[in-house]
Amino acid sequence: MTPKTAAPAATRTLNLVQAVNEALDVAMAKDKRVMVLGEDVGRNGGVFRATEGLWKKYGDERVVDTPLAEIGIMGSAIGLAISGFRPVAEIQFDGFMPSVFDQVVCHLGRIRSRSRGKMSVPLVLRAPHGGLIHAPEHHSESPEAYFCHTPGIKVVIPSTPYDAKGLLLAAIEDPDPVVFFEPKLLYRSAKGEVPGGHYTVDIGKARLVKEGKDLTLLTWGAMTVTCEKAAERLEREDGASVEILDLRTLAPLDLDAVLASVGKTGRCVIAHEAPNTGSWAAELSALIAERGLLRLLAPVARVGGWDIRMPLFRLEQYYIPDADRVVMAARKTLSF
Amino acid sequence: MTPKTAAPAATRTLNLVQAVNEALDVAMAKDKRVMVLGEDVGRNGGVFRATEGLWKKYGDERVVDTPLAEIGIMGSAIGLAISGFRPVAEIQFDGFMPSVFDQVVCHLGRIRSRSRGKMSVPLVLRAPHGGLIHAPEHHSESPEAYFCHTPGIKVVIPSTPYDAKGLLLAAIEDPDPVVFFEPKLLYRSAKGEVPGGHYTVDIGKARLVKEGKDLTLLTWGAMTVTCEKAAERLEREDGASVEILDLRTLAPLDLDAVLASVGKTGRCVIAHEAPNTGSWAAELSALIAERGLLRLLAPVARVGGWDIRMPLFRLEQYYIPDADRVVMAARKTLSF
Amino acid sequence: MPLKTIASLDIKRLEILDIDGKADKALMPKVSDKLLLEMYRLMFQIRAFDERAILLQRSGRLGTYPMITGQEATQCVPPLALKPSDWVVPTYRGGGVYFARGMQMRYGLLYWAGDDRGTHFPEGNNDMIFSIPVGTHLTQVAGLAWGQKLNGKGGVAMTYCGDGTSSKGDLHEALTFAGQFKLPAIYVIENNGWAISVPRKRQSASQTLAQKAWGYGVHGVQVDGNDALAVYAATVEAVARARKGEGATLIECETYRMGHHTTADDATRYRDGKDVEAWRKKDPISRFKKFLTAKKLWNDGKEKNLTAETRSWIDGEVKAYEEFPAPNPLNMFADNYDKAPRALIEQRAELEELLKFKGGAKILMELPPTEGRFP
Amino acid sequence: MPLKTIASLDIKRLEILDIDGKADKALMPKVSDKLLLEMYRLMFQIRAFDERAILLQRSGRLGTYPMITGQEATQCVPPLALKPSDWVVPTYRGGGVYFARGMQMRYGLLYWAGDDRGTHFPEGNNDMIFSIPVGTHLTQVAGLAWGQKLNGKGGVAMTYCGDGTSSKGDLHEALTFAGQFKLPAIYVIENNGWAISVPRKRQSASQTLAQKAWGYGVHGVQVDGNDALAVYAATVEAVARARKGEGATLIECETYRMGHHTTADDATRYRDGKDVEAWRKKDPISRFKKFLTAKKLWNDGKEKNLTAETRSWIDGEVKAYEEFPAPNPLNMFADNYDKAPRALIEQRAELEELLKFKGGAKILMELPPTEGRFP
Ligand SMILES: Cc1ncc(C[n+]2csc(CCOP(=O)(O)OP(=O)(O)O)c2C)c(N)n1
Ligand SMILES: Cc1ncc(C[n+]2csc(CCOP(=O)(O)OP(=O)(O)O)c2C)c(N)n1
Ligand SMILES: [Mg+2]
Ligand SMILES: [Mg+2]
Repeated sequence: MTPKTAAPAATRTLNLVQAVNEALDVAMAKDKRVMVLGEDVGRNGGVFRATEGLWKKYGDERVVDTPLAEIGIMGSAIGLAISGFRPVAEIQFDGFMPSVFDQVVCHLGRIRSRSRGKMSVPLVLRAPHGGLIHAPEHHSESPEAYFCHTPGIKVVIPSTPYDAKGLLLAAIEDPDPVVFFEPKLLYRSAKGEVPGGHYTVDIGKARLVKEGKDLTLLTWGAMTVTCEKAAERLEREDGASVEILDLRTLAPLDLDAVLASVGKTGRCVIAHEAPNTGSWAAELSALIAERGLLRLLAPVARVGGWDIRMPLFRLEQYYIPDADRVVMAARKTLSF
Repeated sequence: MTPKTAAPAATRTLNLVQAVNEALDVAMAKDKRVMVLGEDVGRNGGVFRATEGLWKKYGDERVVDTPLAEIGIMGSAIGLAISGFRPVAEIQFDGFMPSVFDQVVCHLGRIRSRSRGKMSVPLVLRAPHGGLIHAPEHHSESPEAYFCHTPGIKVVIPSTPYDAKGLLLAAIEDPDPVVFFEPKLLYRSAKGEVPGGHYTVDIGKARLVKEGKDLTLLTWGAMTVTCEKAAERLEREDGASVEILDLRTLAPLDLDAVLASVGKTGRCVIAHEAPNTGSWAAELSALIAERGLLRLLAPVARVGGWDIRMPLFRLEQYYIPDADRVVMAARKTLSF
Repeated sequence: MPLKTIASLDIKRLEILDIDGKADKALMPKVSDKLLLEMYRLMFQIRAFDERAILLQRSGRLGTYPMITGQEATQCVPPLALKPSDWVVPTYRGGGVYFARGMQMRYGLLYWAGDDRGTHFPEGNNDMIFSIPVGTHLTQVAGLAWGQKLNGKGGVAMTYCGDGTSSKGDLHEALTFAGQFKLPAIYVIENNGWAISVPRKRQSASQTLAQKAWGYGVHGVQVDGNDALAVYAATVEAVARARKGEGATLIECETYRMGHHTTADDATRYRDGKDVEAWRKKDPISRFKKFLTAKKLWNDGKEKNLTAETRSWIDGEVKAYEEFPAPNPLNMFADNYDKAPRALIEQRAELEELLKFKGGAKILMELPPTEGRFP
Repeated sequence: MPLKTIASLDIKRLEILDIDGKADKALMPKVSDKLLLEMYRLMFQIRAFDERAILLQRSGRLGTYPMITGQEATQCVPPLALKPSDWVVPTYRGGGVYFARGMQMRYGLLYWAGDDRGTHFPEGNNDMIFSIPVGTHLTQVAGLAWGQKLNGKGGVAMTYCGDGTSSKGDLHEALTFAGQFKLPAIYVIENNGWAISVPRKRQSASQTLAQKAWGYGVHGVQVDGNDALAVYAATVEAVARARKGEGATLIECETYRMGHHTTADDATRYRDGKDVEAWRKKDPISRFKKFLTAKKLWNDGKEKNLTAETRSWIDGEVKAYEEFPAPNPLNMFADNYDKAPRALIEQRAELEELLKFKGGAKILMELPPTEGRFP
């Protein structure tokens, strides 16, 4: 969690979307090759205001409102990255990412090896992530598993303003493509101290949210906050000592941190928002049991979305796991 | 494995692509609503000859050579299915399926619930699957994990001519969308007895390839044949008694069969062709350990493709697991 | 460099009613007084409905809502050229289209309140809920039109997409199929000048959107989308072409989004009030009212009655909407498959367990009855 | 119905050289004798190379191979209007394009033998390997052209796609970007009449493919793709337009696929030999040879020398190709990331273990040295 490059003194309290915005600003000021492109990212500053002010500051050429064409956004960003630019492409909502899967699966992570190292694709694909903001269908999705199964790309998802800024700067400077998810529920609700200026948070390192001895809650994105609520209850009501690990980077996975924590507690609940079957939680559950079978005191439990289309928002709180569901699963795991 | 509807006496030896072709023929003869559409499926009979003869027999209206546009194929098939037809859409190679993910993830499995049961999408999406035929990049992919993580659709992959015909007929008659993978390595190499006329094999039921006591090989597609070779060696050289389960249907999973087999043997190796991380094998490994932890005598082992772009075909046999790799993993598991 | 011309095309624009409500006799389509009055009623009522919906949203009684203000002609008129058995697939900005198809607007409100039960269309109508990922319905509608063609009963399929959406590859593949298979399809591009904050001229360098049709062997035409008569005439012609088996039509309706993109948007961030004012002069409703008044089909008395009628109709719809009981959470498991697989049966039981954990054993009794088929 | 015309579009077709090799003086582009001879050499040699490649495939010494026979003018000529620093992205049917860009053909053979080391272009060239999923490169090339524009050095990006591929939505989104941002891009649609077994007329109902350009504010033109001079003139004009910042061009080159789709295909299953014969009369090479001969630039002696030269060149390339040692299996792990993550380090070790399991401990010594960067 300590910045790679020492952070200037001046730290302020920012929310997550402000931290994202500041990271983009710092990156663009530092490196002329950095561009922002997507739908409504320019004059409008993005539908969540993540790119607010950048168009005024850096102009039409570096902050580009594109036509409404995601394949065009993704493909041209790949071409720009190959040309030596550092495009940060935004897909307006997680639910519209499937339209770029073709570019992502067939090309994004393959171009370096296909070109035998002659080409690289140093771009960032930003998108909001997850539910619970009372949005329409396709605006509350968690498609990370599709990306994590795809070789050659990195998948990052911060849950604090500090990590959002540091990881986005690291992603923009990363020589390989990074899919950067932003938990939209936390855009405004997550506030925290954020240093001004430039600093990075290492991609590939999980964040130990809190230490504990009896149970590991493994999570990412907005679910991290849900797990904090659940842990607080479990400690109060059950006297359990709960450790929380926020993966921050899904791929490449910080397997050492995961195995160390579960090796210590022997019990693990994985909480996430995606349809549970075939999710990234499946890979985690599999790895934990494959690599630490003898240290498991209870089966790993997965708490995720149901294997159905997420209902419209009146019922979304019954689809996405809440603290109650995490607590229920934790109790079963603790009493196994 | 017994046909739901008694099969006529006349059985012949067919290879897998002939079985697929016969299933399409039987379905089209039986039900006027069945249509075949895709690239080169008409006059040319499909690049693998899976639709050979159908265009002559059923004509332009029911066997349609489409423009080269996969979104158009997938989307119009959805519209046709909603209209009451039974489209069987072909995507020419597994590696071109990402271009239809948008339709698959956003719509295919959601329309029934989105319309609150008023609409259904009874279509079959056929595609060849897997590698080892010395084809160019994107012609040897195993994208099943992307589909298995997507709610509302079924995913089927036969490994014998008998199952290919019976499962394809079941898929065409299924009231919900079915993604039907055909192991292209087995198109001609897999031969077997196939009854003439109409019969179905239940979707959602695994096939017990052979019984065994010491180890379960869990697999699907062309890898089933690889597992048979490996099992034969393990029994001869190691005196191990190996059980092989061919899933046949990946989603919905035949969890009872999986847990029964691994519950009995206590040891399991899962063999498949896809990049291993985040694969369907991860879901299986997770489920086995989550539901049968106390019956496991060794960690579940996954043998899959490496987490990289599959190299061009000179090296594909080192990318896709062969019998040696399965044997190596099995020995570690047996001696754990 | 000089070379020989091998193909030529003129893109035509249809305008019938000028902004003073004068109709060009030569272009006037056949339309009964009754239908003219119906056009006016639909446009008038949906605008009033929109205004109420916005108030509901502002007062926290409705979720994010996409208003159609200014686009009433483009939305309410084309459905009048269709039969219930013809397919219609609007966009999320489709309140006027569904209204013209006879939908009870309480369901529209329910949908935008985040309730799946809001997806509810009149029995016997071939209506479909819009696709939120814009453009993804366009190839599906090619399939619906294909189905109509194969059924051989002269049915057609009509759909809408916005000017922004016209940039999606989906339109290209849909029109490729529509042209190649001569499908009875009508694609209406509702060019309202904006894709959220992106103006039409930054969306595509094409002079018109209608001319895109030419690249697919599809008939293309641009109409004044604020002119109900022009929209009607163009639609009637397209529908006739489709029914006769002469293929698909792309109609670009040039209109203007008078409001924000949705209630969640603030258009003042990116557009100049002057443009909005300029377009207000071209308002489809006032223009049409002048036309009806000149024709002696309309007067202040009738306007007063319609206003009153409309208010009570809206009151009724809002009341009906707000009287819907909260949905049973277990509903979400219904109708995902014809037969729910084992995993869903387990998961639904898990949700029941959660509900009990939250509300105690008797909670399941207290919840409203479940709806839909399960397993 | 009568209405006013708001846009008039026409599509021109360029032909300069007739099938008897007579050139239309008025249309003749500026081109040096040296360049004319170079055009001929490239077309002549790539055809001979193709013939040899097919023989190699038939005798099991090469994998599936996509020949370009009949399309030599469309492939070999456009690159001659470009600089090495301009981007070029052909399709898998791009042997002639890469050859004209100066690629050593031994690498082309190596690629089609399934060896990743076949992806190898001349130093300093901005060449890119084609995309096997057709059309998926088109938006990437928009990005490459965008990069050229931002670099402000007058560079351009040229790419190819087939008539079949023109149906993919990718082209729509690529041209939307190319038109909207006035990108220095040249999109060549290589219309060879077939998409495997699907003839051009069943691919799209559009009269020409060139006219699709008008839907994007992109300049469009059709040329006789078997006429090297017309192809050259059209390309030079498009490149000039791009360098001047006047935007993108779509060039439809109408040619014909004389051979099977690939060596894995059997065209006799779906097409009539008569068409092939009709097109043989329009052969780009013999036509161009007549032209050169009339210009006294060519004669039988020169032809004889070129034939001999070509044979020994091909022999050399084939020999060089076949002398490549088998690749080290461990190569596949190189260059997947700038820094390989832990999982790949584990997996590579597992492959080493497998190799030892197969070949014994010393096998790793016996394998050829690994290539590429790892970790
Ligand atoms: C594929 C996709 N990308 C982005 C969005 C987000 N979005 C919703 S509406 C909209 C603008 C649509 O503009 P237009 O097509 O002109 O329709 P209008 O809103 O003007 O009716 C965008 C970008 C979406 N819904 N789907
Ligand atoms: C997206 C995608 N779909 C299908 C294929 C299979 N395929 C390979 S070549 C081809 C036909 C291409 O025709 P065209 O674009 O005209 O190019 P040509 O082969 O004639 O040069 C098809 C369908 C593919 N490679 N990619
Ligand atoms: Mg619009
Ligand atoms: Mg072609």
